Order: sequence, then structure tokens, then C-alpha cells
Amino acid sequence: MSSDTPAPEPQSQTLSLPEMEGGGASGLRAVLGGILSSWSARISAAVLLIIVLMSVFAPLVTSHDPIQLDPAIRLQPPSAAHLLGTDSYGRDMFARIVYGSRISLLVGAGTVIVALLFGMIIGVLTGYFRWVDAVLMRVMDGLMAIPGVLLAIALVAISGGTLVTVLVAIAVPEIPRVARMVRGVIMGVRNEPYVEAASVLGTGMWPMVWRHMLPNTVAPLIVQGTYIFAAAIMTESILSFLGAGIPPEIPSWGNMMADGRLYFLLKPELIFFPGVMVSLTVLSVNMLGDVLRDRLDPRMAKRL
Amino acid sequence: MTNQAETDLPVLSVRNVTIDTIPGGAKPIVRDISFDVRAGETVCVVGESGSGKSVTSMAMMGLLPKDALRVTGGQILLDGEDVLSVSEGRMRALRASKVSMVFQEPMTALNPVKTVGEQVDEVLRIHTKDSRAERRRKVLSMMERVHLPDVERIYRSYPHQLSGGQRQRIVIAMALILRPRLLLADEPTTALDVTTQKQILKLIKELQEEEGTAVVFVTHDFGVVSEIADRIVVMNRGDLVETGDCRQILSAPRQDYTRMLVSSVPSMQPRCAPLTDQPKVLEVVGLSKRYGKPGKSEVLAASDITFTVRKGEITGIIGESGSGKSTVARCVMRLTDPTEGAVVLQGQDIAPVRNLRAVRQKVQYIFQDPYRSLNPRRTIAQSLMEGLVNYGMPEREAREKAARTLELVNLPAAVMERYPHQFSGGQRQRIAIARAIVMEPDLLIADEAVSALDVSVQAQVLALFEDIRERTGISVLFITHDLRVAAQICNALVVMQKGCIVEQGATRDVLTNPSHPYTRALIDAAPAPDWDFQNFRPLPLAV
Amino acid sequence: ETTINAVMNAPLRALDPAISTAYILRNYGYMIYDTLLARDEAGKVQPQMASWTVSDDGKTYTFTLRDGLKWHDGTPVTAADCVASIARWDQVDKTGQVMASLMETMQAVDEKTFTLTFKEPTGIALLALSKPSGIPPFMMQKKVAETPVSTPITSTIGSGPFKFDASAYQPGVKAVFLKNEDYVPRSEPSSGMAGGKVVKVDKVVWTTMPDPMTAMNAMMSGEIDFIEQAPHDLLPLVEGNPDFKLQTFAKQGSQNLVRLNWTQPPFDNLKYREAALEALGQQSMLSAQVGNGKDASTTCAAVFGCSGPYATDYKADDIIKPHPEKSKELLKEAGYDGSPIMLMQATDLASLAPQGPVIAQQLRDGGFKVDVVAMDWASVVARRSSKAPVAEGGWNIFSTTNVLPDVGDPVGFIGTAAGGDSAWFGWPNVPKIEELRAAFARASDTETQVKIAKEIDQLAIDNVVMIPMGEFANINVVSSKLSGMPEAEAPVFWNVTKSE
Amino acid sequence: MLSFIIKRILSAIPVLFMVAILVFLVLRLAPGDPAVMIAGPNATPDQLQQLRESMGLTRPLLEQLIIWLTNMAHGDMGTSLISGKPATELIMDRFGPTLALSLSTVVLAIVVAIPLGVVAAWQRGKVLDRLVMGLSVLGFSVPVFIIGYVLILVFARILGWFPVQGYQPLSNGFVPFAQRLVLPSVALSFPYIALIARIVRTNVIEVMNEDYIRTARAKGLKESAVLMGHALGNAAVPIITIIGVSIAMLIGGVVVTESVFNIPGLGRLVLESVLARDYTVIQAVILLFSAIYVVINLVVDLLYGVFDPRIRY
Ligand SMILES: Nc1ncnc2c1ncn2[C@@H]1O[C@H](COP(=O)(O)OP(=O)(O)OP(=O)(O)O)[C@@H](O)[C@H]1O
Ligand SMILES: Nc1ncnc2c1ncn2[C@@H]1O[C@H](COP(=O)(O)OP(=O)(O)OP(=O)(O)O)[C@@H](O)[C@H]1O
Ligand SMILES: [Mg+2]
Ligand SMILES: [Mg+2]
Repeated sequence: MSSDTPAPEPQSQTLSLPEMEGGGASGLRAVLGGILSSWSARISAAVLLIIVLMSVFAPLVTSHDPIQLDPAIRLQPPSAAHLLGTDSYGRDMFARIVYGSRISLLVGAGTVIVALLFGMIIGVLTGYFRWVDAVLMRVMDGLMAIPGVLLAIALVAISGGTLVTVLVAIAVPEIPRVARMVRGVIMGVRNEPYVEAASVLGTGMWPMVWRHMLPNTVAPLIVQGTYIFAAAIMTESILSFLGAGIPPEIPSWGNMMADGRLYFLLKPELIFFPGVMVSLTVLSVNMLGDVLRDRLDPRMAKRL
Repeated sequence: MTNQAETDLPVLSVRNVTIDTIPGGAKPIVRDISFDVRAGETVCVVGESGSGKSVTSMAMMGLLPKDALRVTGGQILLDGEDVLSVSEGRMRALRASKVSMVFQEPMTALNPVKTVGEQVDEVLRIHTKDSRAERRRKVLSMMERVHLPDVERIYRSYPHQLSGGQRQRIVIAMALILRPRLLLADEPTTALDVTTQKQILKLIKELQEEEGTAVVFVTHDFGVVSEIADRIVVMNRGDLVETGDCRQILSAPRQDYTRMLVSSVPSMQPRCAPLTDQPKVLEVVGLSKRYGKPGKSEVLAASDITFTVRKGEITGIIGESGSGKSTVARCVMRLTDPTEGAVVLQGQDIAPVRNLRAVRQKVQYIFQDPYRSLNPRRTIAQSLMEGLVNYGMPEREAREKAARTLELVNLPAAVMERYPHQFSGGQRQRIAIARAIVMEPDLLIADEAVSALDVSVQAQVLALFEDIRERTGISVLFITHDLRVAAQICNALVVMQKGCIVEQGATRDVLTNPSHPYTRALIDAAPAPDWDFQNFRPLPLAV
Repeated sequence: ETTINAVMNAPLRALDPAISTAYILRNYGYMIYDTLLARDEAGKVQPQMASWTVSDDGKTYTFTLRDGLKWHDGTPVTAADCVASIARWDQVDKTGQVMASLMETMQAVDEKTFTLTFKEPTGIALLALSKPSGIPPFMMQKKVAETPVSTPITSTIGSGPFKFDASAYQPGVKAVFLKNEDYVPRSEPSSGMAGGKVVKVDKVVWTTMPDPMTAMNAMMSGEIDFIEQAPHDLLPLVEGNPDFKLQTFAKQGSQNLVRLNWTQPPFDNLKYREAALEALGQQSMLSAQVGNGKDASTTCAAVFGCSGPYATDYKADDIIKPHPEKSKELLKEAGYDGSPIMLMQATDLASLAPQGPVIAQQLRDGGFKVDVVAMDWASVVARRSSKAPVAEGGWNIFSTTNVLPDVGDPVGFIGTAAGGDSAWFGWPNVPKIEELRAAFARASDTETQVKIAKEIDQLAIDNVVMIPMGEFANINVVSSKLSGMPEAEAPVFWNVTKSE
Repeated sequence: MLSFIIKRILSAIPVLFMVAILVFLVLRLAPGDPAVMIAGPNATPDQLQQLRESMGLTRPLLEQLIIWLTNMAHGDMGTSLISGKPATELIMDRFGPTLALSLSTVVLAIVVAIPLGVVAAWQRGKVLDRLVMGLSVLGFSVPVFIIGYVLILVFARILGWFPVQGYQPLSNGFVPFAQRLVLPSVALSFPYIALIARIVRTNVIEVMNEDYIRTARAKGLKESAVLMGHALGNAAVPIITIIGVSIAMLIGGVVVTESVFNIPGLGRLVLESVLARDYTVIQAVILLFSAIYVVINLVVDLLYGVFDPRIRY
């Protein structure tokens, strides 16, 4: 693929010295402050915070053990003893939702971290060195060519359905996509005048990557990260549906939805509650991501 | 150049227009502007970058970004009809048919995925009921009128297949095909090289005379102004400073701001002589550069380039766009590897050197583009200190040195914690210069270091170069396509065309007594060669 | 044209019913193959393809094929075909193997007659050749039956009441059976697997529906007529609706079983096995499988099932109810150090998935530390064959289910075989049980058999060869349009009518 | 262009080769073997061993790999270890339903998502935009099987417009074919509609800042014409990219959708095969998927050229 259009010139407002606002206006603090200036972002942040707190302090939120089962009280409707009722093993749904947040957040965030970390390393290497590109990108192509869910099923079959395997199985297929994107950015940035300017100043490879290239990947990574987050939770659910997910004992919103599917017509709340949690989380992460992206990506900022 | 057509009713009448941001800022962006344009008349709007020229012309088209800007007062009468109060539908009908616009950037003003024929045709499709064949005929004839060659082929071409000049002609054809009463041209030639600029200006003039169109021409180039303007409107930070007859403004500006602006235009008179007795800092010998693979995609961007820069000397490279100026500079800097030849820096050939660390400390480069050569995410301090720290200077010391250098380029050290976007173009260019000289190089390469700047800022930066050279005895390789700038500061000149040096020598000799027809053509194409802006008068004939 | 659209419990993917114990292959076998003998509703052995006589010394059985038997390709069924079929089958089936070990000769006498001669008088021939489940002895053409058991056959030619429509067969998706117009049913009325196999529809289509929810939805919208195994929790959807009926055949019920690994600590130690038996109880697992308050399940302490002749209530309370305190005590006596035991849980089979969590919970309540390792069934069956320590890919506990006809066969039932290395996974080693099983095979009167079976039961429980975890019924969801399905050990489609 | 295509196809060979080896190894490392799956849960070890031998599973891994690769090179994908049918035949059998499902899903997703995205971009920041984007997040935060159940409940059971499940090939007539495809495609398309709509929105908004959009407005074009005629065309490349990625990602959803709607497709084949360790079939299907992925990427790249004249091969 080749294209000869020059990147659009960033148009910028010209300010003479006396009119300039205080220094450091686009520092991290300002970015965060900026994010929280929008209502939707504030709500999202609050929701996420609550969910995170809930997962951290799960034992304080509920006194029930999410694994303790008692088929004698299975499938009970919400009651004082069981806030959201019980599931098909007679486990407390509320406790499972609360503790499930741990696993689901872990799967979501873990996948994002693994995918972004490895994707970034590979992306940087392939974007920077031609010969690495030739080799690694073929490997990535191969990895991408294998449907992710199938790879996950195979991995889970090999090493058993532990949390770690499932996490790896979900994250690995995401790596090539991240790598590809980072590589694209790095290759694009490589010819940016400010990168050349830094090389003129004698900046070496790693400082160059760190100072001048990676920051450009942040905005697209945030966007991709939010997708990966949502996709990971969904994939986990799909794997549970196929019987290759998180071990059934351990609660996660994904496997709760998969477990509850049999009761879709009879006790829809078994799907509904975890479903709402997933949607809330994904929605919040996305909104925050969007706002963050808008803040960090100069091209999305308002201009004439 | 006065026009004798009906001068009673103006085609465009801007009355007390004020434009503000949404939500309103401390001060409106454009304040209480009034001026008229009559049929067949060319009014030039001049002023520094950011003075509100584009915003004003956008307002006339009803194209202000809806969520950001808004006209808060006044009227814009187009043949007596106030475009600010007409309906959205009526405004659309007026566009292109009564008032049309040519934008600054020919490279991006056209939709890259549609053929240019289609894009011109679209105007007719919206505003007329002509048949397809009829429209095509009209488009082709319009293309011929803007002097495009081989119109049948161009009709089918995509923008990227055309040169900048050709693209700008398409935009003009698009603007004029419905014979509008008013043409707004927002810096239509700024991105083009002098030769192309000259042709475009001639074209606009020609079409205007045929149709009696009223033209509002936005520019900051006084050369252009003096060539085409009937009247001039001077703007400064949203205020209309002064309007008047072209001749009057150029020769007897009433306002200080106008005086400053006009007198900032560099003179075509060469000022410096070569310093033949100084030691050679840089010698380029037989340098060639080929891009692409041998065979079909090969470009010979520079061939057999040989020249010398002496200590304390500013050597200019001039030539039109694409002539290979940057290529030579990049080879000297080793940002690209030369295909052949030697680059001798203080006696050492650096062309074959692998580890460039040592070399980089001695040669610095100021990039063509002040906007993109500073990392937008790093503070000025970080940018300035980067090189010093790379070469082992402790952070504190580097910071102090950076602060001192910043003051050298006339910026207070207090701005060090700010980010590039908080500076104007001129300031950024000064920061870029500071970043280069803070390294105390022996050789400075400045690639179009002032081309993107307003005349007033340009004048400051040029003075700064002079100043630094005098203070530090640095040598500069100064690349430009602006003959006035070259004349202003270069000791010696190298003229390039299509990758080859066609002529080189002392600035005075090259500019006043060019030996090569290409150099002569360049000089002829420069606008207003016969006006001495600094002294508000025509140049005395011949030297 | 009348068609029965049936959703079976598993996809049909392979076509050799003689080498696989998969129930879907047994069901497939009953569609297109026929058996020499069959058991009627009461469990009595009846002639099907053949009638028999026993020599006076009780050692020689002579079988005579009835008239009109034809293979689907039109050729007649011969005694030689049958001899070859039995010879292939008795290498694979447990009961068959026992029969083979007691047999001296088997030979075709003429086109329609063949004999089986045993070393000693035994009733096993009738028991084995009428075996209704596990791997029933289906009769195949000689040339097919000569295929070694290590190679699955691909022929679909049988002599049964249905013909296989090979062109419509999509492995794992769909199998189509057409009425065999040339089949001559016996004249007796249909009873269990015996009697006249009269086909009353033109076509039976088996479809696989991986999602039980979808199967129920399809049932409710009239797209299918029969679901072999509907999840019990979904039954309220159709209960009380006159368009559907729930059909339960006692013989098609299943027994849950927990198996401990005798070759690895801690279950190489009887104390720990007893602790596990005490810790476990049946009701929880049954509830998790079929829901509470349903009469679809029964607690049952007998290893050979509670509905058959070998029912006992030996140590019923210990087996049926969980006794966490007793378990803890036993563990304490044994000096349990708290090292975790590894429980394999199959997650991809609906009937097995609920077992793991319940077992884990009860063992934990009983003082064990449990590692539940979730995996797919294929991994369970692979891993359970390993005798290695857990860290090297072995295991401590798994659970599964067996259908009652298999459970109720003391010779064939894998759960009680206790021959150490030759026993089923878990490799319990109780020589006395093996002796008793051999004696059972030789016994020819029911009374002795019951006595032996009870002895085996006690030994199995005392040594904790297996832990019975209760029985549950298999419930068919059937469209009201269908009627007449024989009460048999497997779902069979002869005698079934479909009204419009 | 032709040489580009040839080059791309050639460069796909190492990718496929790698996938082949990777899949082979992953599968052989997985516990479980097809012999057990054939012989059933209660088979004896002897019998299993015999079966394994006759299936060639006892040979050294490398030998098995080489045999397989050689056969592949001769176009022989092997026979299913479980059903004994040639893998190619199984795949041909199952390819139609999956193709139909995927294609209709992609078409549906595109047809719905693009207008949604454009409308959201046009109404940026307004209620409609928020609504579309909010729904789109919901679209990818509800698992496909639940969407499937809801659709079945409403449109098949309550309204009775469509059958609950099943598949009819096109050769049996368009109506039965389409009837059974509507619900699964809708269910499967949800997350892709969400994803594509977001991408369309972002890119259209980005393009709307370009100079040529201003030029188009200056011609007197209506905003809708500017969006559809100028903005969308220029946003095409990233949109096509994401559509390509979507198609590649489709398979996970396909497996589930095929289960929920009982469509006898490749997704289910490969899932069953994994669960039964039917190595040959898994290998064949995954290679097929990989080849399709390569083709999709090629088509995407060629489409770039169609939508953006600046890109030439
Ligand atoms: N969309 C916008 N929102 C807010 N402020 C704007 C917007 N567009 C322009 N401005 C501000 O309006 C002022 C005038 O801008 P304008 O583009 O008209 O300048 P100009 O005279 O055309 O400059 P140049 O020569 O650089 O083109 C500037 O201060 C600019 O920052
Ligand atoms: N990386 C490259 N690959 C291929 N061709 C190139 C490359 N860089 C420059 N060229 C070509 O080399 C020629 C000289 O380019 P160069 O940038 O040196 O011109 P210039 O004189 O600096 O022009 P301008 O005034 O527009 O900056 C041009 O035709 C250009 O298209
Ligand atoms: Mg402007
Ligand atoms: Mg240049």
C-alpha cells in the first residue's frame, strides 16, 4: 500500500506571548482534569470506581461465599438472604456478581495489558527494524490467521481451563492486531520531522522510541484497548458457552451468563444481572476511552 | 491599476462585522470590520497570521464552523442581500453561483478520491439543469480557460496525479465556472513556488478582467499585493487597521502597524559579500543522490553537487520546489545517505561514517516545517535539553544553558515549561533555531527556516540569524526559495534546478548579474521586484 | 410421507456400533441392525432373528435363523454372517469377552443354523446375545464383520427395520433412516427390545442440536417431534402443555458414579477412600442435575442399581447422605496432611458438568482440600488413563454416569470390575470381586446370581471400588403426535406412529 | 496489479505453512486422543492401543507431521479420524451454511452500520449520536448467544415470523433459505454493526475536518451530499480495514451462532472436531480459515485501490 498524500498540516492557533495561558496546560493533570470535565466521563469514572472497589473489597460487600453451593436452595428468587437469588447450584448470585467482578476485570484488564504490552514491543521492533519486520510480521500474520476462539479452545484443551490459560488464550490473538497498529504508527512517525530532529540531536534508538514514538501510539492504543477490554469479556463468555472457559466454580460475569443461558426463559435474571454489569463496565470504559482519546489525539480536537 | 467600471454599488459590502467564538471569549476574534468591494476590483486583505483574514472570508461564504464560531454583529451584503440572514438553502444557492472561494492549500482542497473533472462538474450539477454532455463541454472549456494542458486527460485525473499549480487551477476553474460576482481567494498561491505563483496571479487577473468579477484576495505576501491589488485592507489581531489605495498603502502607510508590516518585506538588494579568507567548514564534492530502485521508479534528486561553505559564512541554496535543495541538505546532515560523493566537514569526509554521534554534535539542522519539527507532546525545555543531555551534560546545566539560548532568540526563559502548540509559528521557529544553536554547532543547516513565517516575524528571525552569526561565527547553509530572503542574508548562493547546480557564486553576482537563464527566470518571477518596501518607494532603476 | 424429527443426545459421527460404547452408536445400531435375541419389557430373553435350543448337558446352544431375514442389499442373512459378527463383537464387549473365555467352539452348521459350544454349562450365551445396551451384539454381513476391531467399519448395511440413507448422512449433523420395506417383523407384539419391529413411519431423521435451549424452542414451535435428553430444568416449559408429553423409561435412567484412583495417594489408602465415601452424599448432586423436588431422581446405595434384581441397601445411610464429620474423623485417623486432591471436571457435557462442583463442595465440607481442574471431556478421558502422580499428569477423582442396563449387568459393568491393572480407570484391586464376577458368569440360575451380586456389592462398597451417587431418569420430550415407543433400554423407533 | 496479486499469494505460503505446523503441534500437545473418542468412554486400554496404531497415531510426531505435509502438498487433506470421511468432503458439506451466514452477516452489518455511523457523525455530540453510540456499546457487551435467544423468543416463538433453527441450502429455494438465515445473521451482526458504526463515525468526523470538505461545502452542496458524496468515500480505507478485520474475527461468533441456531456449519465442525480431537479435520478447517483470511486481506488491499485512487499496486 502506498499513498502520496502528505499528512494534513496541523493548523494551530497562533498566540502571542502575553495571551498564553499558564504553562503545563497539557500535562497529565490537565488531561485528567479535562476528562473529568465532561459529565458522561464523570459518571463513567464513578461507575468504574465503584466496580473496582467492589471487586477489591468483595468480602466486605457480601458475607456469602461465591463458591459455596447448596443445591437444596437452587434457583431461588431474590430475597433478604440472597439479594439477587441463587443460581442453579444454589450459590448466592449477589456474591458471585461481586466476586465475579474480580475475574471479569482481571480478564478484561489482563488481556488489555498483555495484548498492549506484547503488541507494543513487537510493534516497535517491527516498525523500527526492517529485518525484524520481515520475520515477526509473518509470525503475526500466521497468528492472526488462526481464528482466536479456536486458538483459545485449543489452548484451554492443552493446559486445562485455568484462569491463566484462559487469559493467555484470549490475549494472544489480540497481540498481532495491536502489534500491527503500533507498527503502523511507528512507521508513520519515523519520518516525522521531529523524529529526525531528535536524531539530529544525537538521540539513540530507545530514548527515541520512548520519547518521540510511543506517545503517538497512546491515543489509538486507548481506543483499541477499550475494544479489547470489551471483546475479552465477551470472548470469555463465549468460551464458557463452549465449555472451555474459566473453571465453572470460579465466578466471572462471562461464565455466569453462559451458565444462566439455560434459564433464559424461566429465570432471565440469571443472565440479566451479570449482563447489566458487563454492559455498565464496557460502557464506562468506552466512554472514558473516547474522552481520553479526544484529549490526546490532536487531530480530534476542535479546529477550523 | 484602477478600474473604471460602475463604481456606485459595491458587489460586497462588509459592515461592522464582529465574529466571536462559541462560547464567547474575552475578546471577539474579528471586531467591527467594514469594507466594500466593487465589481472588477481586487481588494487585498493583508495581515499577520491569525489576524482574522480567513475567518472573515469564511463568514462571507457562510462557512464558519457552526459549533465554534459565530458572527455576532454586522452585515455582509452581497449585491445588497445580507448573507448572514438568508436561509441555509438560499446560502447554498449563492455559493459558487454568486460568491465562490479559492482556498489556501491546493494540495488538500480537492477530494483525493474523485476525479477533478467530476469535482468541477459537481458545481454545475448542483446549480444548473444542464445535461451531462453540456456540463462536460462547459467543464472542459473552463479548464482550457485556466490554461490547463490536455484537458481531456486532466478531466479524468485524480488530484494526486496533478502538480500543485494544476490543482490550484482546477480549484479556480471550480470557483469561476458559474461566473460568480465575487471571488474570495484565501492565500491561493502561498503554497506554490514563485514561477507557478506568477502564472496563477496572471490567470486570476485575466479572468477577472473578462468577467468583471470582484475579488477579495487574502495574503500576507506584500510582493503579491503590490502586483495585483487595487485596494488594500490591513488587519491586525481582528481589527481593521487601515484600508486604502494600493499605492497609498505601500508608499505612505498611515498606521504604525502597516508601516512595520510593509517595511519588514526584505529587499532584493544583496547585502553581504563572501568571506573568501576564512577556513572551509564544509566542502561538498560530487554529491549525488538517487531515490528509489534503479529502473522505473528511480529519481535522481541531486547530481554532482559541489560547493563550499566557509567559516562565518551564510551560503544559500535557491531553486524552485523539487529542485533537490532539501536532498542536498539531508545528505550533508546524513539524514539520508548520499549515493555518491564526499561531504567533507572540517577536513573529515563524513559520507562513509557509520556512527554519527560525533558528527551530529558539530552540525545542526533546522527543519523546513516549524510546526512539525517540534514534538507536540514535549515541553520546550525538554526539546531544548534533549541534545545536550544526549551528549552527557548534567540536567541542571543543560537547563540553564537552554534558558540562556532561549533568551538569545528573544524568548523569555519563563516559557520553558510550555508546549509547542502554545506558541505562534514565528516563536516556534525561534525555538527550533534555539534548539539547534544550543548545541554550539560549527555548521547550521537551515532548510526553509523562514518560509512559513509572516513577513514581520521573518524579519525578526533573519535579524536573529545575522546576530548569531556575528556573535558565534557559525557557518550556515541556508536553503530557501525566496530570493528576497536570500538576498538579505546570504554571502554566497548556489542555484539548483532539477537536481543540478546551474549557477553559483557571490550573492551579489548571482542576483544582479545572473548567467543562467533559469536564475533569470527565477528572479523575474519574484513578485514586485521593482518596489523597495523598506523605503516605501519604487527601486531606483538598475544598480 | 411421515417423518419423525428427533434430537438425539449426541451427534452421530462414526458408524461402527461394534467397537464403541457410545450410546448414540448403540441407538444407531438398533435402527439398522438386528439382534439374534432380545429382552422383552420384563427382561426375559426372547428370540429375535433366531430361536435357540440348549443341549441337555447345557454346554451347546444351537441357533436357527428365522425366515425372511435379508440384508439391506437384498442378500439373505446366513449363519456364517452371524458367526463372524459374534466373533468380532466378543473381542470388544466385556460380557462378550467373558462369553468368549468360556466358549470352546462356535460354528455355522448350515445356511441357517449355528452352534456355540461351551467348556462347561453356562447361561451366559443367552445373557450376552440378548445384551440390550453397552455394545449389543448386532449382526452384520460376514465380509464386514471380518474387519479387525482396530479398524472402524464404514458399511451401513444391516438387516434391521430401518435402512440408513447414506446420501443424506452428515456426520455430526444429521442421519436419516428410511423404513426398510423388505423387513419381515416377528409376529409377536412389540415388547421391550423384543417382538415385532413394525415400522409405522416412512422416515426418521436424527438431528444434532448442540444447544438444548434451541432444541426446546424448536420443539415448542413444532419443528421437531422428539428430544432424547432434555435438561430437567427446562421441562417446566412444556409441562402441562397438551401438545407435548414427557416420557420416561425406567431402563433408560442413569447412575452417577464417583471413581477414586487406587494407584496414587491418598486414595491408595482405604481410610481416605472411606472418608470420601462418607463425605459424599447423593441428594445434592441429583438436585444439581435434575432440580429439586423432581421425582426424576432417586437416591440409591446399590452399585448395580435399585430398579433391578440386585438392589441392596448395604450401608445405605453412609452412601446416600453426606457425613462430613465422619469423613473428618477418618481423615484425622489417616493423618491427612491437607495436600490437595485433584478432581477432574468435564465442562463440555451437560450431564457431567454439574457433578464436579458438588463433589468438590462435599469433599471440602468433609475436610479434604480439593483442586478442581476443569477440562473438556476428551481431556478427562485422556487424563484418567494415566496412573502417574497428579503432578505428572495423573488424577485422584473423577465422576461420570452409566445407563442402568449397563449398571445392572454384574459381568459387564465396568464400575465394579476390580482386577487392578486390568480394571477400569482407578484400577481398584480386589481379587475376591474378580472371582465372584467369574462365578456370576458361570451361574445359570437367578438365585445364585442375586446372591453373588450382593456379595460383590458389599465388597465394592467396603473397599470403595466405586461410590454410587444416585440415579436419575432420562426424560424424553415427545410431541403428542407420537405414540407407541417401546419401553426399552434404548430409544427405538419401530412401533412408533405419528398422527397428523 | 496481477503481479501484486501473485506476489501476495506467494507470500501467503509461509504464513499457511507456519499455521499448519503451529496447529499440528498445538493439537498433538493437547491431551486426549481420537481413539478414545471413537471407542467410547468405556473402552479397554488394549482396544485403544490397537485403534491408535491403526490410525497412525503411534508414529513419531515428526513422521506424522511429514506425512501430513506431504499429503497436503498433493492436495490430500486426509480423512477424518472419527467419521472416516475425507476431510475435504466434510468441509464442502459444511462450507455453504457458514459462507451464507458470514456473508449475510457482513452485508447486514455494512448496510446498517454505515448509515448509523454517518448519522452519528453528522449529529456529533447531539442526542442521536449519543443514542447510536450508546447502543453500539451495548451491541458488543451482550454475548451473541443471548442476543440469539432474545431474537428466537421474539421473532420465532412469539411472532412466529421465522423458524427457530435449521438451515436450508439455497438450492431448496430462496424463501426457506433466507427465512432461516435472518435471525442468525441479525444476532451475529450486532457486535460488528457496533464496531463498524463507531469506526465510520470516527473516520467521517475526522474527514469532515479536511480542506476538501470545506471546498465541497463552498460549492453549495447539501450537508447530506457532503457526508455521503465526499466524506464517506474518503473514510473508506479505514472502514474497509475494519470490515476486513471483522470478517476475520467473525469465526468466534460463528461457532456460537451455529450452535444456537443449529446451523450445520464449519464453526460447529471445528468445535466438534476439537472436542473429539479429530486432528485431520481441525487441521484442514483451520488451514482453510487461514487461507480465507489471506484472501480477505488480499481483497481488502485490492479494495483500498478501488476506493482510493492514490493507492496503486
Ligand atoms: N474554529 C475556531 N475556533 C476558535 N478559534 C478559531 C477557529 N478558527 C480560527 N480561530 C481563531 O481565529 C483567529 C483568526 O484566524 P484566521 O484563520 O482567520 O487567521 P488568518 O488571518 O487567516 O491567519 P493565517 O495567515 O495564518 O491563515 C485566530 O486567533 C484563530 O486562533
Ligand atoms: N524519500 C524520497 N524518495 C523518493 N523521491 C524523493 C524523496 N525525497 C525527495 N524525493 C524527490 O527528490 C526531488 C528533490 O526533492 P527535495 O525535497 O530535495 O526538493 P526541494 O528542492 O527541497 O523542494 P521544496 O522546495 O519543495 O522543499 C523531488 O522530485 C522529490 O520528489
Ligand atoms: Mg488563513
Ligand atoms: Mg525542501
